[in-house]
Amino acid sequence: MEEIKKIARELLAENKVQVVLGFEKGTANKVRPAFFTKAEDIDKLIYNEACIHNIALYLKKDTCQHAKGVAITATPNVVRSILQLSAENQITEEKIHIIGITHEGKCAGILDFKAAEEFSKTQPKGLKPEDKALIEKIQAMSLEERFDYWVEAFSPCIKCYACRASCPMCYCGKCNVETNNPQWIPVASHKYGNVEWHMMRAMHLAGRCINCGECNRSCPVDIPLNILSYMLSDFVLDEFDSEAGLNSVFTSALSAYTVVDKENFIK
Amino acid sequence: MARIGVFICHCGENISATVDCPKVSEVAAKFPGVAYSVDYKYMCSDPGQSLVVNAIKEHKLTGIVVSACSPRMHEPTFRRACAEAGLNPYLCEMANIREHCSWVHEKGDRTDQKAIDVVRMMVEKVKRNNALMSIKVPVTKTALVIGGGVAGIQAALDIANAGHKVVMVEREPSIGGHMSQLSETFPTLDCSQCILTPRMVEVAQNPNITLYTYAEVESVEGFVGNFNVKIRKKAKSIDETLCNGCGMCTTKCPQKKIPNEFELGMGNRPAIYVPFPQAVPNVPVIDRLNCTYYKNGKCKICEKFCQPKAIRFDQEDEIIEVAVGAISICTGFDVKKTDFFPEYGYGKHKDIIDGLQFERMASASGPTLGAIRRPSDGAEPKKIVFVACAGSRDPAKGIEYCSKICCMYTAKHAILYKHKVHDGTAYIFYMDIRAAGKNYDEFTRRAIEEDNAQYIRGRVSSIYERDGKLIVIGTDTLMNHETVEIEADMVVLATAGVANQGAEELAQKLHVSYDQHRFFSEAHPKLKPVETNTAGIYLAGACQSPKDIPESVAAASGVAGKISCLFSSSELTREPLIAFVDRIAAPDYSSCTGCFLCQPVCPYNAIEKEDIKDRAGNLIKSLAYINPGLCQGCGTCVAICKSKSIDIDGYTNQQMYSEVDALLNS
Amino acid sequence: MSNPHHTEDNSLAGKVQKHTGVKVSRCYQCGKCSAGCPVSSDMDFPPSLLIRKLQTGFPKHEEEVLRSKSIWFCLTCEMCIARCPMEVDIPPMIDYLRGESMRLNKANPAAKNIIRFHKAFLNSIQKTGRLYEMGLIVDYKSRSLNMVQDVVLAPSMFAKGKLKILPELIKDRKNIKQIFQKTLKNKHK
Amino acid sequence: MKLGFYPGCSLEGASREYNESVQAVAEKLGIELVSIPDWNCCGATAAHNLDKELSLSLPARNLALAEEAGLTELVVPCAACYSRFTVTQHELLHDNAMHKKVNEIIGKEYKGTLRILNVIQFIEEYIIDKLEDNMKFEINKKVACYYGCLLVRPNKILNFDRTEDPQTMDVVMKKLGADSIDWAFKTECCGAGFSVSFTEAVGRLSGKIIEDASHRGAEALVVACPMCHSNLDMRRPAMDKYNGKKIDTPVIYITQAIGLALGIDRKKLGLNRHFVPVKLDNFKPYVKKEVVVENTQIMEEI
Amino acid sequence: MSEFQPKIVAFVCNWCTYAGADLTGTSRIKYSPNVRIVRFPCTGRIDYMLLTKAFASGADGIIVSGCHPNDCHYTSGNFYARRRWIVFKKLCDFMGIDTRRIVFSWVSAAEGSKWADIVNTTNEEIIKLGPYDSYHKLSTQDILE
Repeated sequence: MEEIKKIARELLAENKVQVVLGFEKGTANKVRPAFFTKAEDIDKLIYNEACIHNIALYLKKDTCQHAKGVAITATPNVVRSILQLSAENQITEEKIHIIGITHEGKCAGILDFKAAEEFSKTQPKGLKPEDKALIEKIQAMSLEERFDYWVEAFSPCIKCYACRASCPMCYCGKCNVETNNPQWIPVASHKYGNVEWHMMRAMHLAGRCINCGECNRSCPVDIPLNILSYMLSDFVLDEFDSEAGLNSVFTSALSAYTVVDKENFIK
Repeated sequence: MARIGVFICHCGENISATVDCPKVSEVAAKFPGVAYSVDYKYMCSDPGQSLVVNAIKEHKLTGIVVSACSPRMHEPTFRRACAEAGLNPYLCEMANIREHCSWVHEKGDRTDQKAIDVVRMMVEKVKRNNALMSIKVPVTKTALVIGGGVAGIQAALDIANAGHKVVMVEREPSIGGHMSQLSETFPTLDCSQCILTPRMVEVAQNPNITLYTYAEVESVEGFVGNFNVKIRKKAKSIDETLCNGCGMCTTKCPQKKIPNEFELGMGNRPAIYVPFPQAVPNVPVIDRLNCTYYKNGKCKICEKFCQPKAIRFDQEDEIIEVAVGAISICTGFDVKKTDFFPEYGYGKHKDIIDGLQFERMASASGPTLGAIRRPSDGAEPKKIVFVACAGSRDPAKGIEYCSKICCMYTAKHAILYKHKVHDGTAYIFYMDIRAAGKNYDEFTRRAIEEDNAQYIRGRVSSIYERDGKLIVIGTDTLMNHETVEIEADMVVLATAGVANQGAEELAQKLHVSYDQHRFFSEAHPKLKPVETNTAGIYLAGACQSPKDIPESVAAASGVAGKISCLFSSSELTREPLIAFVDRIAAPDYSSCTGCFLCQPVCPYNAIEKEDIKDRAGNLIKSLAYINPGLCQGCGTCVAICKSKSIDIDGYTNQQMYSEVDALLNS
Repeated sequence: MSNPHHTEDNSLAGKVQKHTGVKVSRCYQCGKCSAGCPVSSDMDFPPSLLIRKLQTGFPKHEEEVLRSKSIWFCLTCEMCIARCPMEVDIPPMIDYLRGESMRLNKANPAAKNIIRFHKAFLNSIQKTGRLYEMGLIVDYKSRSLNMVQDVVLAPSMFAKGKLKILPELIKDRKNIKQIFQKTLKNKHK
Repeated sequence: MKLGFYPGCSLEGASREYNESVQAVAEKLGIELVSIPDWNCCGATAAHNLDKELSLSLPARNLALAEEAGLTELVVPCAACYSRFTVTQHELLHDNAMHKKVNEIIGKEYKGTLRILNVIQFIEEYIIDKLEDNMKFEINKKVACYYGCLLVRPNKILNFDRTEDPQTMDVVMKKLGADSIDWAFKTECCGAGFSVSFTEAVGRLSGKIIEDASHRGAEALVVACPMCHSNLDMRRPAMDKYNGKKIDTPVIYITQAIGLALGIDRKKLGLNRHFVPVKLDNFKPYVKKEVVVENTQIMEEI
Repeated sequence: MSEFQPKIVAFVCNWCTYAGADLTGTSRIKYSPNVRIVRFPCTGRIDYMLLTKAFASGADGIIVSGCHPNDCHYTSGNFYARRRWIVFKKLCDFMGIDTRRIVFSWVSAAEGSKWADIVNTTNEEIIKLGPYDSYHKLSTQDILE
């Protein structure tokens, strides 16, 4: 912990970065993401098991965008998000100073992108067992049951878009759901609108999602959204040997092809 | 408010016999936004077109739907009519109720309903069409000719003589192609090299032609009028500007026993060599795989004897970039070797040769100086068997098509044989004699009547060697299908003509299509025989399908004509149906997020990066930008874009969405 | 796939195609099969000519095919199909034609011996489950009334231990009988 | 090592020397061949000529019995039986209706799980590697390998070696130290199907084969088919009549050749049963080639 | 009409399948009139959102068709499309959307009879499956429900 603080303090003091992105103590024994702009504030910087949020999201916020250098306390999920954002030309290496934190909570020092790639590959990942079980349960259902399951699962959705707001990959300035000419996705949160919205989001994240599970955590009505994109990531890995969050230069399964892609379903 | 005109064509009875046109017109008149609806017997006829023009003017139409045949048929016609009436031609859509409706369905309510639906769909689409201006692009008046065989030579000379620049690329050290290997040519029996060599020299001397031999096309980018081509000029290990072609190096080279490619392995050459005496340019190359110096680091005898000091052992491949406006593919063909016939010994018998080897043997400049000799022992064959269709018309083991040239060259071989071996007999096993062409049939009759060629109608089942003879077992189907056994001294297989090596890769570099046999595909089998599907890229000669010399030359002149037309003006007009990235007001400038996931999917590298900067020059945002000159309008980027920042004219999101919406909510 | 515009083909060629999938129209009469066929010189019509006769579909030609020696002389050595450029599978076609020829009582007299031999062979198997060579030769010779032929061979074969006097019997002969009943007998009633 | 075995009628009768040599070689090399219990005749050309369903049912019964006996690989030395078996397996696995029908006819369940090996495949997979350690002699003779029809055709179904100028037997013979010649009649039909019923044709077809082999200096013909063997061996008078001369080149089974190289007693290999006497002798003692040590090391590293 | 006549939408590329369907017409090969063709420049342009849109608007079946691999007029649009379909189909399957109702095919400009076959077999298949009520109901239900 002290090591993280030391690095952060030095970076600010030497003006290598203007912002350090991390966590501070929140109310009611909770933690919250925070921007630190002064070296003396770093005392407030914390990291513990409660700091699970994917703060890579904030790299696209104005405070970070306008800074010349940004440091970020980065758990494996955050590192993967950073790499994917870089692969999609959203951030550049010169600006980002990654203070790596392993899945065991240990400081891994400052990681350049190359080191981050290595870090990302070696850190464990994967879904919680209950999520895996749910995927298997759904796959075992009949077609009708699956359909009903999802219509039902989506029905409490109030289209608050917390899933979108919490997702580092949902950085579009103008989301598809706000495109109204034509109105691709119905605005209202009725069953149909909900299905279409979540389906579109899953397709947009296919091959890009790093499976941090933030969407699920942020959902006020507990829709198991993350398993949609997890299932697709898994599929994309199997099918095209492509995985998001491992590479800082261009990768996207859907912007690529091989001549031998499977074709057994095409007449 | 849209004012759409709907024009229902009867197409004589082609449509009206199945579809109730007046009813469709009546229903269409009630569609929202339709200001005028009419049906007429022949909409594409002069009066029909006048009807359209007048209706546009009279009813102040803002868009029209012509419900008739396929847009692939008459879209240009009705776009012109719009333009004539003062309406932007891109405010016209066609509803296909002939090919997709009246011709494929039975008369009835469901067919009428389909016609109505299709019209409604297009009405909804055309309401959202944008007025577009066609795109003008400049034309670079230089042509690239790939391949220096007879087709390439002809195309290059014709284009150059029309006053345009030509860049010719040839893979081998000399131009000339297969024709330079031939002995005499049918049906006149004039010497191949005698008629070709002057033209080869002409290519070398024409000031409009730049010749790169021992070179290959590395990559091609761009589009019609504006191609950027990278050419890899392989290292010849010779300074071409200094070499005077004295040939001393080739005579002194200690490596003498390298199988000569030009002689198809029937002769040898040194490691530094000119492929054949009449080569253009007359500059040798060093075959680095076989050269003693490159193998062992010692020798350099050629360098010692080279008076002008032209040998360059350290020469490297050179990449040359040229800008051209049009490309002619003239890469020719290849012949199948004799080794793929199991029943003819898998190529293990030396005295079974292919047609091209016979050409070299019969050529006065060939390995036997024109004498017909058995490769195994050098004896003169007294009985020779020619097997036509060896691999052609053979779906089981060879290729299914007819190689076209074999009937004629086999007749020629029989004649040449008889001219050289007076007491010999030539047998020809054949299935059909395909001799359609000027003086062609007469030529085969000459082989039979004057030169005593024994034509036997049947295929050869097997050939085996016994006591130095080749036992050929075939049938005579004109003689009760009896078995015929000939003890021959030599067998010539008229092996199939196939696509050239590397044709596939070249096609992929050029983005042109090829058929299942790897021959390049023409844009239309009848009406666009020398064009490819890619504008500005043309085909001539046997790279398209097996062709004889006159056909190859005719096609090459055709290409030259096409390219000269293209070069006749300094700019050309293109359809404006291309993709674009949206632009909105600051501070966003565009809904594009600059993720550039669209960039790799563009087959034309048309998606570029555009930096939006403030006045101080600071970068605000990087956006995708689609180069209108490069975009060909496939729209793959549109579907890949998550934020729907890219759209494509002619098939915009709004248009397609409305079409689907309209079609089904009937 | 069959062309919906065509009505059912009742010619012999049509039947061949229906029962064996062999399309005689694919043959372009190159004669390679006849050239390679080891017994074409024994045939009245070499294989390619046989196909030609099927191609014309004239009753006269079809009759010639069914009564031909050719279909019985085929050794099923498969050389024809191994070399046919158009992959016209002649052996199954000939199998079918033999069946038709027998069914219609048109088998060529010259084929008598061959058919007899086959029948004697099957007879042997039907009774014992295996081939009983001694029995076969006796049976065949009595059927063909050609007692002299091969009489020379039998004693020396016997001497070399190649002929057994008693047949070998398999246990489940009922099963074999059943198989014959469900196939051959069923059809030739 | 246990392998399924189908001898077939010929190997129990007129071609018992083939069986004897297969068994002798297998025994010598420690391979156990288990016969299909209560096997029946495959139906051969006769069934095939007269009735399609019969021609599939007879082999299918054997295959089903082999499966019942728990066998997974079946060695079928007789090329004719091998051909019938392979064709049956192919047809039934590609034609569901026929498969059902045949199962019904034979009253057994044939699944199609067996792997059928002809004698050459058997040699390639189970014998060739053991030769080096067990060979006593080199067959230092000029031989012509004769494949006939049934081993190589129809190639699409059998998918074994190339149809014209096959090589597998030649490879085995070369391994035995023989000079296997290149000749013209490797896959021509010998006419065995007419051995009894149309002997004149046999004289011509087999006559050409034996003549070409002897003309090219072959001291023996090597075969892997009992039909070809009995035909080429027993019908010599008809061939000599056709050729107008007496040719006494013997015909041996490939397993007999292997047996000779392994030093097995000639009688045990059934060589005494041939009509044309097999005079081949004076074989060169086999000396195992020293393996270069460096190579072994490299091999081990790999 | 007593018998169920499905609504089928076909999303096709301009260069191969649209031209192929033209050839079906020129060859006068008959097929079911239940299909409505929407023309795109290339299969690469076909947005998966249009597929769900089509179902929502009442389609019972969808055909998506373009050039065979390596035949794309734009060289590679169909390859990207194919990959997108692979993923989209997986998602649909997982979400219980009936992918038996989405038929993907390659129909070249020369395959007029194949086009008729594709339409007819799809039509028969969809008749067997019946109307796509579960999705239609979803899209037409009362917003306030």
